[in-house]
Amino acid sequence: MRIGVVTFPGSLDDTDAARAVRYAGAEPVRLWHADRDLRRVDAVILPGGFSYGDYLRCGAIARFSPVMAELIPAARAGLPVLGICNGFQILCEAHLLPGALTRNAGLRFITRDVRLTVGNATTPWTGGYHAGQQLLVPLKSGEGAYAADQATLDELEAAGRVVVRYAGEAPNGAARGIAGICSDDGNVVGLMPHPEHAIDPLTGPSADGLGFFTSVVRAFAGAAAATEAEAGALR
Amino acid sequence: MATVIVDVMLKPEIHDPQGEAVLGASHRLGFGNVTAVRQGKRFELEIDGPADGAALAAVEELARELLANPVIEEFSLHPAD
Amino acid sequence: MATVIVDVMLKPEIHDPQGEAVLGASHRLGFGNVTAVRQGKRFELEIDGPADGAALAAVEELARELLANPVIEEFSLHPAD
Amino acid sequence: MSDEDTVEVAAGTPDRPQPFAELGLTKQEYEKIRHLLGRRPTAAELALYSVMWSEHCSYKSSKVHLRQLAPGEQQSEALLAGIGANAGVVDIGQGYAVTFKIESHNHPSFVEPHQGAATGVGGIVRDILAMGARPVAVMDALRFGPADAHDTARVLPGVVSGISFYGNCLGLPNIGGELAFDPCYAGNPLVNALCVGVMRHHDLKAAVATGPGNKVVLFGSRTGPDGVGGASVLASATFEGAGGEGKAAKRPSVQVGDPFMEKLLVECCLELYASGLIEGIQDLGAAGVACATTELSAGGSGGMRVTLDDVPLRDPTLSPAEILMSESQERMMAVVTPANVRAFLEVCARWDVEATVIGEVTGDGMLTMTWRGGTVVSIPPETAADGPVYQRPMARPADLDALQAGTPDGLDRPKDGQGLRAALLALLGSPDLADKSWVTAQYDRYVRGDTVLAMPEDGGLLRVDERTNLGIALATDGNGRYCRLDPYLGTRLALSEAYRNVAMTGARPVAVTNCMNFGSPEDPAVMWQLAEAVRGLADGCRELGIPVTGGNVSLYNQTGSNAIHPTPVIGVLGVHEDVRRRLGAGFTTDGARLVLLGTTGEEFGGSAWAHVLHAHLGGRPPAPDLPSERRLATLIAQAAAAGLLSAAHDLSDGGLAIALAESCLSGGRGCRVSLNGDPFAGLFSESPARAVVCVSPGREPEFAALCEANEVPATVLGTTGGEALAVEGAFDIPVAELRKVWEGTLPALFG
Ligand SMILES: Nc1ncnc2c1ncn2[C@@H]1O[C@H](COP(=O)(O)OP(=O)(O)O)[C@@H](O)[C@H]1O
Ligand SMILES: [Mg+2]
Repeated sequence: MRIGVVTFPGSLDDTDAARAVRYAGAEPVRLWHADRDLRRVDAVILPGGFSYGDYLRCGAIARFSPVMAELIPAARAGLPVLGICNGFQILCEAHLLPGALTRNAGLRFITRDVRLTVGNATTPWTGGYHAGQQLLVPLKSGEGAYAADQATLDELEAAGRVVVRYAGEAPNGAARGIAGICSDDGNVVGLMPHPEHAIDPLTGPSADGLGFFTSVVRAFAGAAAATEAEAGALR
Repeated sequence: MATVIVDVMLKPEIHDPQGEAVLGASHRLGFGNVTAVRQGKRFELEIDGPADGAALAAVEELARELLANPVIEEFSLHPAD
Repeated sequence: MATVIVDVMLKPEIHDPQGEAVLGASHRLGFGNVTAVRQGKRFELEIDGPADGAALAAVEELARELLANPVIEEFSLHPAD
Repeated sequence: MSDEDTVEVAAGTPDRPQPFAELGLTKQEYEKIRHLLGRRPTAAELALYSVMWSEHCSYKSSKVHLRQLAPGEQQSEALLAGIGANAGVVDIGQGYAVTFKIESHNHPSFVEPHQGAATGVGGIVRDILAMGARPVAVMDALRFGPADAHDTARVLPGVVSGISFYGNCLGLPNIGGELAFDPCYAGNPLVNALCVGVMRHHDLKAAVATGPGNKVVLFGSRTGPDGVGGASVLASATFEGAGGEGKAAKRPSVQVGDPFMEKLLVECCLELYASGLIEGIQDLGAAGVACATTELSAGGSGGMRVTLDDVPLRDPTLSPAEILMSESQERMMAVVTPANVRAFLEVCARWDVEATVIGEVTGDGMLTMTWRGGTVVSIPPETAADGPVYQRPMARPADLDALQAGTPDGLDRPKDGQGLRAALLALLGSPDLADKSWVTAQYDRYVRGDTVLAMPEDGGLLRVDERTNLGIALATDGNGRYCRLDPYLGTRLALSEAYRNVAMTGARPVAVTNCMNFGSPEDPAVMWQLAEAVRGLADGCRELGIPVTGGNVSLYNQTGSNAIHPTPVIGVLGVHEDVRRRLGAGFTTDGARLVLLGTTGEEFGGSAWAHVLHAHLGGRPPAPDLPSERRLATLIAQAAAAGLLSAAHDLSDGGLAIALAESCLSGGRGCRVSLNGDPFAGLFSESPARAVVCVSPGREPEFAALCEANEVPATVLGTTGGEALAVEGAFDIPVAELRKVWEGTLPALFG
């Protein structure tokens, strides 16, 4: 499986996302913000960082890059996309996910290992977890408080689109403790904590985050097998 | 050459921790009669040519597209005086 | 009850990378006739009582003490209309 | 016609008065410039010499002392580049080289804490980048006035947010540092930033301009009026009011950092290096274009010709002198062959980095600059690069005898278990020893995915190679109180503590960097302190067998006649052969045997106990013991490699009491220990060369044998486990109570 990792000017965790892809047994493919080209990848990760310095608003400028012009329709058509931290912010700015990420309640940047509860284990990025599972993953952001109007929040909850939630009090003031959400049909997932920094206890607090990457690999293998079976039936 | 100001504020229903922090600090500094604070952004844009209707319409589009996030923010604009 | 606006901008001689980033993005989005952007802060303060001379003087002191960093920023204030 | 002060004009107007004093030059220095040039300098030349000969750039007061730091032969084996380069470079094996350096940004951080600290990080990162390395981590050593002082509440949060903003946005993990408070730093906070970079041996770059005909390229941010306050006197003096005044009014002394541009610059440079497009490179730090052009040409084969009109400006009103002095951030200068210029510019364009050819290398030995057709600089570059050297008067501080005589021996000591318990909690909750998460939680420690250890561990540890698990460890330490009592011993103590902290991870210490923070060199007492500190560092490194690879001197850290404590901050780099074998400080298992390594004496001079409980500073600091440090480090490295230990934590401020408390807190479990002899000395003495370790179950005999083989005294203290830190016959403190005291302090002070 080929998973694209986009590098915007100011992307920082792109190497780490690529490493996580490798650990999960897939091939990372580097995508460049200025190219209108997804290089025929099977999924895309928008990594963490400070794209365009996060000047103006996090993700606001990256949203207009040429690569996003390709990604937005592809995501709408079902391509699995994972936005981590800055990537989540970009997905919200691009309206692939509802709501926005706002300044942390304490107004300071926070690096902390946080416990998350999996709320939706049916997306391509979380299929390997089970609902209710607890994960220990680093959070590191200054504008990580998820915000949306009440109607949107209600709708997200009703549709089971809260993918991960902070266990206990949200460290950044996120509405309803939301750490990550998904699109209507689940293929686009965004979250503030960094699963790619929890793939090996040597360099992270746990290996709990690896499941995001192995999940998508499994989902892809499953889909490929299904296509294969279909093709076989046709033959 | 003209200057256009774009003010961007969080929508009233969106929580504004910065404004709250300023309010708290104001009270600690003894400015008790400040009762609420909202903090937003102010952009000063210099444009080629006069700030006529067409120019303001263009800035408005820029504000809607880029300067403000309609999900959480609202904006207003006016030529600088 | 009245509202006072405090605008805080970087002093003109201070480098404003944020404004430059916004300028660059504006050009990429096709807004070529924007020639310069400065980004600052806007505060909306609600105060008890009218925005009279005394109240404005108090807000001015607050702006100098808290809202603006006199080393790199300057501010102006006016009652909201 | 230009009214610029050209070389011609200068030759014709020898008597025009020049504002050398306002630019910080003495009459003698000004005369020397006139003598070197055989005429009066132009305004631009005067600006150039004034910044190049400033204390900051020329090291004119410290140079005579720093010579002692030149490494001896057995220290320099692993050195690929040493003092004098932008940063020293050390061979760490497997074809990798590491470069690291610590630098101060003290004064700017007092004026504007956020931007001052941010640009401090930016500056040191460019130093590392200029060596050809990829910057991989930063650290910050911070010192402020009293924790509860009003101004500390302004300076500290601003400094921390500045470091956080710049380092995080740049994508460099922060893996450690220091935080200390003392009244002597009120008005003179110390903000020292360290950066470390990694490269392959052949990537090493030099800051030289060679090859006549090669092009000089300036790239990165545009040049603005940042930090050219001083140059404005030139404008007014030269033009005598002819439009000069209004212009001179608006020159900021504050530089604003743009970490996003720096990130682009880093990636752009690394791509330029990898493509082989660079002959020589220099970062622009203090003294900007003046310094980069002078040093590149002085280090190279010939001269350089620069067209100042071609420097891209953010403010078109800048004069040549101001362009030369501007401290605008995020700029680099490269020497490129004509054939490569096009490819060079293409790489820059790909990264959205503006790049401009501003001159070329010549063979005439002169640094020449033109502006609007006239020649405004024409000097032999080495005359500016090699500044004056002063042998300033030194004198032992007049109050030192009295200070040393006022020993802590007479201070009231705790008399019983309750008293010891109270003393431990008072120390643990004191701002210097309390939990630093308020600060460190604002720093990204995870980015780049190679951070194996970071705060609150003794040393930061990074993986360098994912395949072989080779790694590097780093720590910085300094102790102003010890150095105030005895700068020679205090510096050796700072060195030994940083060395020990690195060793605790299981790494082998290999090299040293330093930042010398002192008061005014014009005060003979301060000069004596500086000389003693440098002597201590030189002797210490020789005894440890490791070289000093570089550093930085920051003088004039004083308000009126009150100088800061002499505060050398020492950074030590270690090599870890297998980061999977790293040791942390936390007690992570129950029932493990706890062993104290080293020898405990009665050493309370300058101690945390005397400071926190009695506000006392007097006597002599502990006696450093570098041979014992060496043996301890060897022991830990061997034991870690053999898997004999599950934790190691060095003893420093607050002695065994604080070390045990920290290990309990970090591992989330208690321990039970018994002490022979006087429990007060056992708990609070600060004798160096000591550590506590947790021995892996079943490996006790092996470890005991290893201690013996290395001649490291080992005393069994007790075992880990339980809910409390328990000292037999003295006290029990629940870990939860320790935590409340330890974690509460900084949030209560800073929100
Ligand atoms: N300003 C800072 N920035 C980053 N890390 C810091 C800072 N201050 C302290 N730390 C980290 O906090 C931990 C405790 O610091 P300290 O008690 O000074 O360590 P030690 O006594 O081992 O030198 C260390 O990991 C240190 O690196
Ligand atoms: Mg230590």
